[in-house]
Amino acid sequence: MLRFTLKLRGIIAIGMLLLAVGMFGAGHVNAGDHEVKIGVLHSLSGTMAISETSLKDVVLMAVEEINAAGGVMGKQIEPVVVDPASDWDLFAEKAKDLIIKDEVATVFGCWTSVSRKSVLPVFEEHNALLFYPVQYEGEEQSLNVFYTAATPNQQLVPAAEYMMEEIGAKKFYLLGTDYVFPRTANKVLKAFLKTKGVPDENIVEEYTPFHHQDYQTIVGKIKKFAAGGDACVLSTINGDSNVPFYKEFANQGLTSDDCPIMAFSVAEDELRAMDVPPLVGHLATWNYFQSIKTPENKKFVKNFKAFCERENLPGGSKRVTDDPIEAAYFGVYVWKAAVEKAKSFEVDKVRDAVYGLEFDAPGGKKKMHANNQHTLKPVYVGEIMKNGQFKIIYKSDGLVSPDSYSAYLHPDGNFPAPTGGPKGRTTAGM
Amino acid sequence: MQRVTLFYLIALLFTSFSLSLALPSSAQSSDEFIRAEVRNLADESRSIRKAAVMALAKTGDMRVEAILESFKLGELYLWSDVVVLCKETFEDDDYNEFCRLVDVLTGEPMLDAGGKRYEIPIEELEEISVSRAERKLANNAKFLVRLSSPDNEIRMSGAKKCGDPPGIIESVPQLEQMSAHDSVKKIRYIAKESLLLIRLNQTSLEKDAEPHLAIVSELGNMKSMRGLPRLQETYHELSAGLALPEATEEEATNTYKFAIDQINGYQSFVGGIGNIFRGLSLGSVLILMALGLAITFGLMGVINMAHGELMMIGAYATFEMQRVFGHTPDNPSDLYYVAALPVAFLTAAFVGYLIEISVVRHLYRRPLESLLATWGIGLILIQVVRIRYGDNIGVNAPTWARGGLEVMQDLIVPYSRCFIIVLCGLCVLLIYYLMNHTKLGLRMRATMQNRNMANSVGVNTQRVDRYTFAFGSGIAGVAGYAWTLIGGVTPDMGQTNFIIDSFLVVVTGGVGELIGVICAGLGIGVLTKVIEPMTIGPFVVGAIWAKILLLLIIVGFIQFKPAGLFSPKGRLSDV
Amino acid sequence: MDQTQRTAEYKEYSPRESRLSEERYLLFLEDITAVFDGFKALDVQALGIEHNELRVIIGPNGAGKTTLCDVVSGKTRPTTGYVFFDGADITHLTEEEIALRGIGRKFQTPTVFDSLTTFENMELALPGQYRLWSNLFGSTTKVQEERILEILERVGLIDESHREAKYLSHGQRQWLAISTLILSNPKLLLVDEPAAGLTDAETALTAELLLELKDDHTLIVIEHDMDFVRQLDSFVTVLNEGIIMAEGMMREVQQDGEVIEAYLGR
Amino acid sequence: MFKDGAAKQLTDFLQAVGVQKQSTVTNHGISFLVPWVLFFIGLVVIPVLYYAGLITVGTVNMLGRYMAFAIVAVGLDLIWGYTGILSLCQAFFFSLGGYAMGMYLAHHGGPEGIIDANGWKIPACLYVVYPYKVGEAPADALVPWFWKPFYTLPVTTILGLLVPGLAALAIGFVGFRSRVRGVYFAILTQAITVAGWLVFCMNNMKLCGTNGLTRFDRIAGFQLTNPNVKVSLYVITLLALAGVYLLCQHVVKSRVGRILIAIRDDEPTLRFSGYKPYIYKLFAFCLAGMIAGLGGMLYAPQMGIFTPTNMEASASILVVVWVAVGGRGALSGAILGALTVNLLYNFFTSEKNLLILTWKAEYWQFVLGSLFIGVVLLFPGGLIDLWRRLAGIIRQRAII
Repeated sequence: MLRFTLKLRGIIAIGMLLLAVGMFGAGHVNAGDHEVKIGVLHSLSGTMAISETSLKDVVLMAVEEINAAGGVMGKQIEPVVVDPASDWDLFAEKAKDLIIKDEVATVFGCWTSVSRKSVLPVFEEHNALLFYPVQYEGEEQSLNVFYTAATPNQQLVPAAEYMMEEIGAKKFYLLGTDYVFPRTANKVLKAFLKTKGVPDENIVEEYTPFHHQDYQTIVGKIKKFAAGGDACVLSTINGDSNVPFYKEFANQGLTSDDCPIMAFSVAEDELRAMDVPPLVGHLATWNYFQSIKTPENKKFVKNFKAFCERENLPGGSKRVTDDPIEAAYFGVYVWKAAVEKAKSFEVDKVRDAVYGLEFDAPGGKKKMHANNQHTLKPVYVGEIMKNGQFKIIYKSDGLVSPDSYSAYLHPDGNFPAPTGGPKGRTTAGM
Repeated sequence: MQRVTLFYLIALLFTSFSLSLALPSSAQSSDEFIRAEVRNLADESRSIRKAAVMALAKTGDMRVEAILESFKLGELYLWSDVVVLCKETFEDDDYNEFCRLVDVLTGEPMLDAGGKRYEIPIEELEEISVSRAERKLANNAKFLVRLSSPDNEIRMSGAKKCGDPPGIIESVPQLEQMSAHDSVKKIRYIAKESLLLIRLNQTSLEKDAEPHLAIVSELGNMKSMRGLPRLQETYHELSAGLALPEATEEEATNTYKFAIDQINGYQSFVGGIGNIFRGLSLGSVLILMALGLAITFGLMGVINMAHGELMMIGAYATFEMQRVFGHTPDNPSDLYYVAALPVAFLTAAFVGYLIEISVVRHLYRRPLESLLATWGIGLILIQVVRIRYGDNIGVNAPTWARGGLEVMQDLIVPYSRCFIIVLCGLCVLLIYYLMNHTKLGLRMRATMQNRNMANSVGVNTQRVDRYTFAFGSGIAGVAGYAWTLIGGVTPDMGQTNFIIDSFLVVVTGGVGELIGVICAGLGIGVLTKVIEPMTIGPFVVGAIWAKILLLLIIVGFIQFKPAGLFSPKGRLSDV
Repeated sequence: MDQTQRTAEYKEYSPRESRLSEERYLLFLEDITAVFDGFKALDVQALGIEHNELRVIIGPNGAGKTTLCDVVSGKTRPTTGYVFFDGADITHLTEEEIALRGIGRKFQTPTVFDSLTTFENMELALPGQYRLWSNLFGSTTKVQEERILEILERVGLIDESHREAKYLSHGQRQWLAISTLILSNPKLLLVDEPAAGLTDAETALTAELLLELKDDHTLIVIEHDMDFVRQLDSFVTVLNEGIIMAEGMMREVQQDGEVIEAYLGR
Repeated sequence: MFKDGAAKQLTDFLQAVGVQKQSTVTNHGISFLVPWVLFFIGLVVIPVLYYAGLITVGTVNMLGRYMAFAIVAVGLDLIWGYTGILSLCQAFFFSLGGYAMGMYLAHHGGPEGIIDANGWKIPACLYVVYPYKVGEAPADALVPWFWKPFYTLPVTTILGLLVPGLAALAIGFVGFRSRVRGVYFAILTQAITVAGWLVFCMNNMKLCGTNGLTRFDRIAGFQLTNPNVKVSLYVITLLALAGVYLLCQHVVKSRVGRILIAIRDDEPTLRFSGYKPYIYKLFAFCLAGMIAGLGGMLYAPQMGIFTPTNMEASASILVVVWVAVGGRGALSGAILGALTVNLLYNFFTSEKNLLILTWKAEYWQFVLGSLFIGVVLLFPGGLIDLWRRLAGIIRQRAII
């Protein structure tokens, strides 16, 4: 292998060069009249792949379903999949590529707040549309984004309410990974708890770095905190830190009886990566659970499993659905419905059509807000069961209306005006 | 909230009533009695339902706990006037949902005359709706039942929950009995603690100061951690000024203060020991991570950026064994974890061997370039694993690694952590033995110190290199195997969690020195865990600052000892 | 014998006792010991090198010759004792400070900068341009260049002046190392085994060069090769196991029974 | 072994075809041409292509960002390629520069925000994660003192160079004085990078946490979304790159360059010749740090966001990778490497149809991984070395 002659190496080098040049030359083929392109902007590698890959899968499934049913306004959808590799800068770059080079009609993507913040200027500059499928911290309102998942008042506040009234919790340990969602979430939670008369000394706030793996000290603290009873943990721990946290929690002899954990970032998909038995009895709040017993949902779950198996995706038929997966899935249908309502792929027309749109999602009927960018959704509290599913133990009465700016952080009701949109933009890209 | 308390009071009334009714039958706790009471759970009258809950609780029959739990979770249904249990449903192709009925008491499937399971459309079942107050009551009743469990764990949790505020007063007689006669010391302690806590609630400081303060001192003597928040609460009220006679107030303040100090003193003592243990545990994890690297990098001078990926392979090998052995939470087969140790070692060693013969062997004289190539290898390994397994896989700990041992009051040492400490010790011994007492070790050392010389005295250095690299990789695999007990498994775990830490440990310890790795690993571990819980004024250090401070300490340390804790004696890897 | 007498004389002139030594000795070592892991590599009570002297230090392997050089040039810190150079205590100075005071050194294995050409190696040795700023903007003057070429001519490296040093032969590297040393024009030259690996003719040329340097430099030459030492015909210090065993002219020392035993007894 | 063998093969081959010794010199000549050819393409061809409508402004912008990376790579090449000091904190310096510029841009960006008690506008990105306490009115929050110097562009530019320079001075001073070398220095710098990253990630440090600096709007009064501004930024970056290249070229060609190489080859010997190596190391390190800071400053306005991910430990390793792929010890190699690796990264992270097979976006790690391995094993001199050889072969063919 090492005894390459110079000539051979030269040939290899020239070959590589030609290949590279050839590939760069191979441009993007423009969509024909019978096709419409959409962008799929989810990390398929890097640290966020653990969560985002499933969203890409479900978007592709929705596309396949729609195409099989005749497409959107007679056009077949052609998804353009890119991998921003959990690299926030690359997110913006890929968004630009999708909008400018591929001329996609809309984009489905992003998970972390920072990735959304990274692409936001791009979407606003080119007046393109993003469907964002993950619960987030709010405090944002861009006319170029539709948020199909929960705002703080659709997840955090009901959960805290549940803990106080049903579980009888009086002491709250707010534990999170140090980034913007947990920080804002805890701010909202604290404001809420204070209005409910929880004294300061009964609220502890603590953060860990990303990928933190050693929760010995923190669990020790929680144990002390919870010793007198009536305590609970409100956890916004993200991603791979959950596994060591729950393991340590159980190993130090704490159970959901002693101190239940209410998680905001643990869904069925994350539970696949966990050693479930010690988690049984802990809680999570979402707007959707796989265990929702409606025929539509059962069909959705079954289809998703079948899709994963057919496409030879890792996990195959053992895959599960969860809240972001549902939100990503119905996002595609919302877009389709809006296009059909507007009878146009044009962003401004589609946007107007989305407002107030009612639609059937796997988890039941939902509705887009009439004048902000969010979705009206039901709230569920689930208890973790041994099989990695959630048993729904609380359901809100009807749909909860979304606040894009939390009323607890803006008691004066002074919200900034929405950003982006068609107005005052000289370079409308589409 | 107020309404809940009201319900609770009503429930109490009924309890005392049903207590007298239930007592004679509870001795036999006949199935008929339980079945009758279970039927009452579905009664239309709220009061009868509540009475039934408490009656069931008093039976002390262990099967009742599951019934109450099902009742609480709404898994009980009424079907042709029989209360049945339906835990799971299934559906046919048209999404019609069916329920497989289970007998409430036995948990056996219910069979019809033909011996076939009842599979009833869900519409035919009448759900027994449970109000919030009833759920709470059932929950409390559940803990009462637990008090009679033969299982120590369950009995203990019951004893504990009975004492949690506001306390389950019905449990007092049983707790008294337990605190005196239970066979397990820990349970006697907890029962007594719960008892005291309940009594503390019942006796008010204003009216019965003397017995109240006696309880307080007793809690102090017991160093009760659960009592501490309650004591502190009252103490704060005291210092804020309670309407008490002066003499009582002074005595109360003193008693409270003494008890609180007693508990706090003990807690900080235990906390100190706990921190040391946590430090040792973190240190042993770090050592395990770094051991493989100490060989491939420390001895061989290869800047092995794929080290973390070799650990990841060890972890995935463990997962694969779990799959092969069919280990699931419902069907735990602990054997898989035993088998996974050699498999993890061999898999990682084999991958290491392949890396050596394909890439690394060309790079022994170009250590910095090995950084680049092994980084590339790491990327490829990550993606291969991701495509094959995906990101979300869970390794379930074997049953013996769950939970922990309470070595002292309020100090639990998790079994998994102990296992890792032991495993780490064994690995160190193995390496020490291999390096210093075997022919292979001699050859390894000779090759690493002077390749040409070793070659000329007949050592096949190429083969030695391969084995050494494979061995180092295998140790990395073992580290990944151990990691599955305490952490998560993802394809890029190496890059995000391990690689920087392991290099820090090896470099701080001194390249090429086993003892250095051990000292550095333990030092970093203990230091982190001592710094993390510290408070400076109002500022709590916490996990993030602990990490930052530790990095700065290491930076300062490298200043002070530029070649690490134990600087290499030879001319090793001066890259 | 001679040794005790010389030592007594040193004592009298110890720099800490008398300012006279400044005039007489360029370098003076006093009570120097160097201990490595409990092993005493060097134990010199007193050793003085006079101005414009060529001192040869000989001794069997492990006698501490190189350690002596290391101590003088600052590579090794002595465990105890003092080093005086040119009237000042240099014991605790760093290598570069010592070098700046005028002690140049050639190592046992010739150290040259592999990726630089012969000429560039020489350029770096030019004295008096150690400041960053002057190196950033200054360039080699005509005079300096001529001086470099002259020396290269003398040692026969002129044809190799634009070759990278890594392509030079062992002998050529030795020469280059000596050339850089000569060019840097230090007050004291520490020359560690200049003749190692050289042919007889080259050895002779080396001896000639060193003797020539003696006119306006002070030199300490460490050598193994007895023929070479004889060619230098200078005052010799014999080290054995870190201790000065004998001192005197080569012919005298050769007669010393102890020295013969130390060399041949092994 | 391999490298020398290859060199020998090369000489043998060249001699066999009758090329004389001087050929090495001419080969050098070609490698010196590379940057100027690239510079010409960058300065003339790319803008022409853009104004002719053949490439989009997005492409120009992308190239501009990669040029900013190339600037960092040149800096690293100076300290690693020439001086032999592996620094794993270039990304940290890059981010310091980027944060400086980002703060300036954030001051002047975003939607109209809250005005604080002192009349300063709180930047939108800071406001979102501002750690004001619950119950506190948002307007009670103040713009932190360390944000204030970054209000004007000239001060920002100076600080953007100065801060990383001073950071490098501090790190270098402690590191080089105590003679921390080789891999120890690499680990030391990496530890500092990780510590810095953790600090910048903390949401309560008023540095905008993991979300980073966002909502950029205009620079020196010009709208960042304006295509002409984008092209101008690109040209400025290109000129900065050329300037940095010339500066480093001067350093490398001066006697300092020789001293740096001497440090790489044999630091102790240099010390015995009377030089104080740590001064030179410090100089090179600070220069590299400031160059990285410059790269960061140029990167931020073209990217539109600046987050702490830019200073993750792996980001520093990536810079090393660029230099190694391009060719260590050749300034033009560093540029080539940075551009190539980033273009490949960009290209392969999109799904596309290549002739018959479908390229999946997530396969990019295979390409990059193999590239790194391939470069090390087959072309240890990096791409620039490969180019030289290719040029040599082509010329010999011409001669024959």
